[in-house]
Amino acid sequence: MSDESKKQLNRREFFSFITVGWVAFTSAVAGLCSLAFRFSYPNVTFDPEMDFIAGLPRDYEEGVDERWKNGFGVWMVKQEGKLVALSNICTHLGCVPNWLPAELKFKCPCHGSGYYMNGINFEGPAPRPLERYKITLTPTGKIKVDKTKIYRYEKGQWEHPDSFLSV
Amino acid sequence: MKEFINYMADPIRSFPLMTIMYILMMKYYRIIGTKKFAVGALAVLLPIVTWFCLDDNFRAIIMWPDNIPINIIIILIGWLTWYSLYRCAQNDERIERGECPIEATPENREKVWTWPNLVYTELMCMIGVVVFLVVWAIVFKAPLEEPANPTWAPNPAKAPWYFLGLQEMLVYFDPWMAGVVLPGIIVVGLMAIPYIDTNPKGNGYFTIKERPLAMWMFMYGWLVLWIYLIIVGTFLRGPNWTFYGPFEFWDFHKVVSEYNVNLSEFMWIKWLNMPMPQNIVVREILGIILTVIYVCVLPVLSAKSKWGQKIIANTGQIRYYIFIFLLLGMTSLPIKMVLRWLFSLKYIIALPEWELNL
Amino acid sequence: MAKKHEPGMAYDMNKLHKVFAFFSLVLLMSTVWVFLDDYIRPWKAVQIEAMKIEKQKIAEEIAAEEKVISKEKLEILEKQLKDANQNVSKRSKDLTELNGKLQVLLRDIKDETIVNGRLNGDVAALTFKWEGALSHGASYAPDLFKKLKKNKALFAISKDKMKTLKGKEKKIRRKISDIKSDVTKTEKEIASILGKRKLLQGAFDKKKITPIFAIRNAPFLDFLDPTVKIKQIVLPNITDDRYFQHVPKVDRCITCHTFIDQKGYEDQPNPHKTHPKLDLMVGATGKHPMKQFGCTSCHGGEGHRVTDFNSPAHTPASKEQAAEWAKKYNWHAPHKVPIVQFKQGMAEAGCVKCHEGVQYLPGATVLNEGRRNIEKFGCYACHKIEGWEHKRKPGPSLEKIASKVSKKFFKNWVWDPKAFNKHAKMPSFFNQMNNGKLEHQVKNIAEVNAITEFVYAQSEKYKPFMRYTGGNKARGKGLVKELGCMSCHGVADFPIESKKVDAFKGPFLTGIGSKIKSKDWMVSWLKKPSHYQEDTIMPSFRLSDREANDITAYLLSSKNEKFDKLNFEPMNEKARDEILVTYFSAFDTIEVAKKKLASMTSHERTMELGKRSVGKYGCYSCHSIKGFEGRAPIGPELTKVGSKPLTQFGFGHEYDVEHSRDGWITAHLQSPRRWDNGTDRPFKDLLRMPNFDMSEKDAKSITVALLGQVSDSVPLKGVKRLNKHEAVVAEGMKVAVKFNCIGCHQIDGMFGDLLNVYEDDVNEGPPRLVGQGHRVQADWFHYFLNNVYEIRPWLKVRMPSFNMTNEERNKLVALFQNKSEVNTFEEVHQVVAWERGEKRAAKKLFKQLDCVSCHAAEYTNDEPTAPNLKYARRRLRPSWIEKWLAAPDQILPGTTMPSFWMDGEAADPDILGGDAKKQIKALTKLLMEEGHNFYSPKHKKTRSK
Amino acid sequence: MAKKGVADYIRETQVWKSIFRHGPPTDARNRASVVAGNVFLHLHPIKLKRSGVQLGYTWCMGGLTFFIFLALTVTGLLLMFYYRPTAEYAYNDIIALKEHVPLGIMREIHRWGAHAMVITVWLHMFRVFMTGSYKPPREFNWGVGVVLLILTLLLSFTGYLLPWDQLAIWAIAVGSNMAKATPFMGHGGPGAALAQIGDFVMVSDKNDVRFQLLGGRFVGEPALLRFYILHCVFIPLVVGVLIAVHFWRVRKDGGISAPL
Repeated sequence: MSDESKKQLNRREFFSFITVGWVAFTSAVAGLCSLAFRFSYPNVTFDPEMDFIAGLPRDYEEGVDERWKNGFGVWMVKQEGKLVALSNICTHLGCVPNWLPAELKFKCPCHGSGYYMNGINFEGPAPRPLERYKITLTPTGKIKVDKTKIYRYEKGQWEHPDSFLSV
Repeated sequence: MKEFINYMADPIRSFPLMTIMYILMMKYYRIIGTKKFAVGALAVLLPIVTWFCLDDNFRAIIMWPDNIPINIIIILIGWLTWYSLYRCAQNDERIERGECPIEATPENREKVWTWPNLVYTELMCMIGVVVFLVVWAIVFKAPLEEPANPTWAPNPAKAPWYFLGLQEMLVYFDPWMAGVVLPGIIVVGLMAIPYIDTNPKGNGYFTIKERPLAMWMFMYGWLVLWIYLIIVGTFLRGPNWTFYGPFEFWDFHKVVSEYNVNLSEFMWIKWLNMPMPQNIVVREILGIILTVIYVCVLPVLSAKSKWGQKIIANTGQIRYYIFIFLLLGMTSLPIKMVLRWLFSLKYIIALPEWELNL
Repeated sequence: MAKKHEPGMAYDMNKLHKVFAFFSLVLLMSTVWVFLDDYIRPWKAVQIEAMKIEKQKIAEEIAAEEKVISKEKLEILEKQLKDANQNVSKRSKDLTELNGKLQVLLRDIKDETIVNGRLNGDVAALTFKWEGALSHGASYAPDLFKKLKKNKALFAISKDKMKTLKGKEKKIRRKISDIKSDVTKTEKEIASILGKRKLLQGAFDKKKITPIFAIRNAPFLDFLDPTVKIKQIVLPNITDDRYFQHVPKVDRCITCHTFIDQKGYEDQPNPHKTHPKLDLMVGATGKHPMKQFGCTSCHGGEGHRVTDFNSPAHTPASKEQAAEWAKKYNWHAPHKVPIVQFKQGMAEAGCVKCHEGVQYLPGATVLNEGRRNIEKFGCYACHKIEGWEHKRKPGPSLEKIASKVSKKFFKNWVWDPKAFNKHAKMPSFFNQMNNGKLEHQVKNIAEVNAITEFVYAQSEKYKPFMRYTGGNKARGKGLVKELGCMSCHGVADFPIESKKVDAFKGPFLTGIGSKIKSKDWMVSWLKKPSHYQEDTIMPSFRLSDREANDITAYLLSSKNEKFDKLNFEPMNEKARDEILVTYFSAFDTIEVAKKKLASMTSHERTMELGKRSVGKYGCYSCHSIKGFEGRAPIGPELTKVGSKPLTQFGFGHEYDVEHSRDGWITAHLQSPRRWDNGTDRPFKDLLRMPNFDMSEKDAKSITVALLGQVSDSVPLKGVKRLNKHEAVVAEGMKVAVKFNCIGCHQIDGMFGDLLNVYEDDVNEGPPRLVGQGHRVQADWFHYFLNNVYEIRPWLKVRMPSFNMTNEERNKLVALFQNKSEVNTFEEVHQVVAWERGEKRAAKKLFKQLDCVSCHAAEYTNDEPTAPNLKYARRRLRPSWIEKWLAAPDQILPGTTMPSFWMDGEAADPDILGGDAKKQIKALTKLLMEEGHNFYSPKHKKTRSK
Repeated sequence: MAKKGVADYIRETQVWKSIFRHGPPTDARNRASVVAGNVFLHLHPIKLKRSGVQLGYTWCMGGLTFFIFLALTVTGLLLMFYYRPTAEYAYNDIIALKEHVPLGIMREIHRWGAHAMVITVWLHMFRVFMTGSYKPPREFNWGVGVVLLILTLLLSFTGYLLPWDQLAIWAIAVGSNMAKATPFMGHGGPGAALAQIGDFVMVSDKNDVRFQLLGGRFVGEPALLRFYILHCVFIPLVVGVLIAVHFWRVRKDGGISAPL
């Protein structure tokens, strides 16, 4: 073997080892960095619960039910054969409107936005209707409200089967 | 056999043993500092350690997660001490032959590029240490005991392992000595080393022959008075800070007979057969005199000796007295230990009235 | 050092690259390892297993549901749907037209909404402006008002228009839905049939392991939205003690115990099993729902830990289970863990910390048994336990003992009570495993002699007030069984019955003839126990002299001849003096001690040793002995024994005892002296806890009760707080337990041990008290407790007269009244307000139902077999009488009182229009009117005088 | 080699050139500029004696100590995401790291890293002594090293309390009881009794050095907070500064030691 070819062989060897080394090193460092990334997403949180069991459908009478308003921020509204879980956050600036049973409307104390019972805005500065939360039945027939999933009227999502319960 | 080892491990016996082994090691470092010796020692030690590890009690104590660093440090120090001796022996042989130390050969004096030589090796050391830490973390989980409870102390209540040498000293000294003065002497002494040790030789290379005093003193303090006491404090001290052999189960109810007497009590009651004087200074007069002799007279006397004169000639008076003072501070520990074991001596000066016990 | 390098280079770079490549690869591997190490957790496998189990269960349910679904009906419906759809499509033209109209209308509505909304806004804005202008007196206010009016008018028009449009929309929509009505109806029907299956199918699909599932739960990606995750319950009301602070408990047990709160998994192996007491614990509708009480509040253990099987401090119930767990889960004994779980079967210990102030908890069987045993063995007398201070001393008073038993009997009894009576409650102090040696025995004998002399010297004089005049043994035996003595005493001649009742309040009646030295004492005691001991709980059965004599004759005829023959060794004076010297020399030299001894006479020495021995063995803890009043009990306090650190339990050299709190306590109870094994202790330091010869079952139940005595403080929000009724009930129960009311009476389904003897006919046994507070008037009840009289003429078992204080009577009355949550009195109108014809109907009914055939007293001369109705007026509450008449069998199952108004049907359809309620009411009124205004016949006599 | 690869192309871009102002470090000029031109590398000299590179001579313990210090800083900062130094949360947060925080192994790395740092510092010192490297002109740097050693121990010691378990508070209780015995400054030490005028006690359990250390008479919540601040902010800052001094002096005193 000539000196030249020996040198070339060495060169090839050199490149392969250094490549393996640096690739492995880089990926290991990337791995260690992603370790830190993953570390910052906790597995368990102590946030308030985002879903709750809201009893049986027959527990609700026609109209607005405020029993979950303080604990979970949800109005249960039963109207025209549909039960919906309505968010109690005003779409204007996030205040909490009041339910005025006499006038059959939600009225926000901050800037006067008004919503019909079905959550559609009709007065004041509110730009869009109240949001609905996902509402489904558990296998045992109880209502489950999941606040992580939101349905918005203006996006046509109120037709979604999970946005209401037929009762 | 195990009982014999348990028996020998008691500091009363193992401390002198360690000291003797230390002296032998330093004296015959030329023999120890050879590869042959290392292989031989390893061949002997490995089966012994394996046999040790077969014992449940021994395994339980060495595998306790917070004790792992001490295992690591024992291994590292064993190896590095041998390695230093090996380098010293090599260099000293060369020096005897009139050659320069290995570190001073022209080849090693030659300058090399930092990139890639140093940078690359450093990188690999870092990778190595990361791997080491990660594997260590996976294999051994950090301990977590019961929640902190100020009303109930665990038994034994131990300081972190690196302070266990100090905690072990607490057996022999009052806290102000073991916890404050002696550590203070250690820190001051360490800082003072470069200023006391004016020997220009041995700068930048391994050697014992050219700086015997510095080596003998430092190595004794480091290996025997520091590391060895940590090992005792970690592995051999159990509930109630009672001694437990390496193969002994940590039985909470182990009772050890220990009754210690103050020097003043020895003097007045045993020797002079007199009642203890009311005046506390008079009561402790012997201890005070001895301490004064130890601290003040001994340095002066030693300065007059041949050995002292030689050092003074090399370094000067101030350095000498600082040196001798530090030396006395260091030797006070083994002296007190030996006195305790031989005579059950509690305190040389016992002035609990002033919180001053020595 | 001869290696040649490139100038300026220390290493061969090729080699370095290789080393670097190697190091980097190792680093990469360890990085992967870290991820996997973090990712692989045992609970994930458990959850996936749970998914499979649930999936299978749903599959079964789907199969079951499928069977229910009627295929034929479905087919018919589907056909109907098809037809309906065809019908609709036939009218598709109409539909299209209608839809077109609807679209136009919707456009108009939208248009009008805009107009309407703007006008609405304008009106609101103008109103605001105008009001402002008006109040500030601005000149342009009238203009604004005009404008406002105009807008308002427009707005009204717009609203009106809107209404019209909406009305139209509704009409069209109705038309459309009319056309589709058949379709929608059939679809709904089909959906209602298939609905459940559909839901189940959806649930089933969710349990499938799909690629999406794999990605969601993949390492590193599982932060997005994992389905396999730790589940936890946060309990703000129940805390973990962190010593510096209490922090809300967090239980994550449900991460693995997936179905613990769901029915239907009872047969699954752990951890997938349903909780065995779902209605009481865990279940959402029970008293302790999981979300509110978590798991470790009762079970103990580290609920927040889920790393592996060991971390929550699971504790095996037996050695076998420990071995099994070690094999299966690599289990090892928890170490350095704050709270270890209670073993299976010991979880009831967890009740104690929240349920304070009550001795018996409904539902906690083992705990109740343990507490009953604590009472039975009198543990509380020597060991202080908070909440037990009110209990009386478990042993009889020795203040007048000299008149009751002989010295010889006393000594032999103290030496070995079980030799006299194997049921003796008195435990054995002597001849035990740690003092069986001869040298100890000699000293023990001296002590027993000295105790006897001391106690007898302290004993007061007592003279029986009655003389025994001879009696009939057989009659006496009958009386002992009939009267109800066995609710407190076991009787040797009735072994089966004694065992059934398992009474412990009084001594077991055997060999009494060898025990009681005077017949006169016996007969006096039976006649009036409080004459001998004022505070005794032994009640008076209002025995006639003949009865008392008969029972005395019977009881004293029972002798223990073997015991009679025993002779007790006399005092060994040397041993006595030796013991005294050790006492005296505790703080003195032996010489001084001996001098002190020499200065005493022999009698003084005996008395001194007697007194010291009574103190040493703690006799005074259980028995009243003169001179020991107010001394602290001898044993260590047990109030917080469940939290005592394990290191503080002395296991001595007993290596076969399990190294746990409960292991120690159980072993200790069964053999309290065992810890002295293998030690060489001086006589005075030998363990003194006596041997109760406890069975393992008894010991274990007591262990459970004691384990519950923990120092954990549960926040007020978390503990069971007794409401005002419950608090009074708890207080009253103390009295009921003290006098052993519960030995005879079953109270609302609990207790009533004596009833076990009357299994064949419960009506012969002591009355069961169901809703007693509602049944009787409080004033009558109070009177009755003080002046017991016969109510039920057919009963042989006799309600005795208790030696109660007025306060105790009040507490008992209040107990029942609060248990039934009724008012103190129920008004009985002096003159019953009759409605028209009611009284006549009542009388007719009374006659027709032939009440007097049983309730004969004061009506006929027949022997009555039911309570006297004349006294019902003061005794019973009218509302209860009505309830009772309506359904006596429901209140007291098996009662002899017939149900005349079964299921609300009238007793006689012709009376009062056949209205059951009216009939009952009328009869009640009659009883009220005809009744005496006295509590009892005796009351009548005293009052009429 | 006329063909240009992608790598060559990248090397010619302005971006690349703006970052790396030198060519591949294969010749003397570039080897020098790579070290001198990099902020992280420039604490090294451009060339050093061969003995300074040899692991057999340096044991690399100083470098490892520094690297572990960096690793501890990173893991420590990450741990602060989940750890709250209060009596209420501290213990539970450590449990959280153990039980459910993703990659809670960070705590193990931090804890073992702390032990490893103590070990490497000691061994570094051991090596420096064995090679006599503290001798002139490096006397001062040895002194800085001793201070760093003490600070390392203090860092580890203060961190020991943070898990707030029995191991932690009793280790700190034992350790801080020594402060109680400081002559004249601790209430249990000799001379403390002298600092008293009438009933005005200047050194007692509520005003001595131990009290200052713990912020109370016992190891309690104030001590936890204090140790946390010391552990996370104060000592690391001082250590950082002293490390800079230490490195600077290594360079200024003639680089890694070698025979004169």
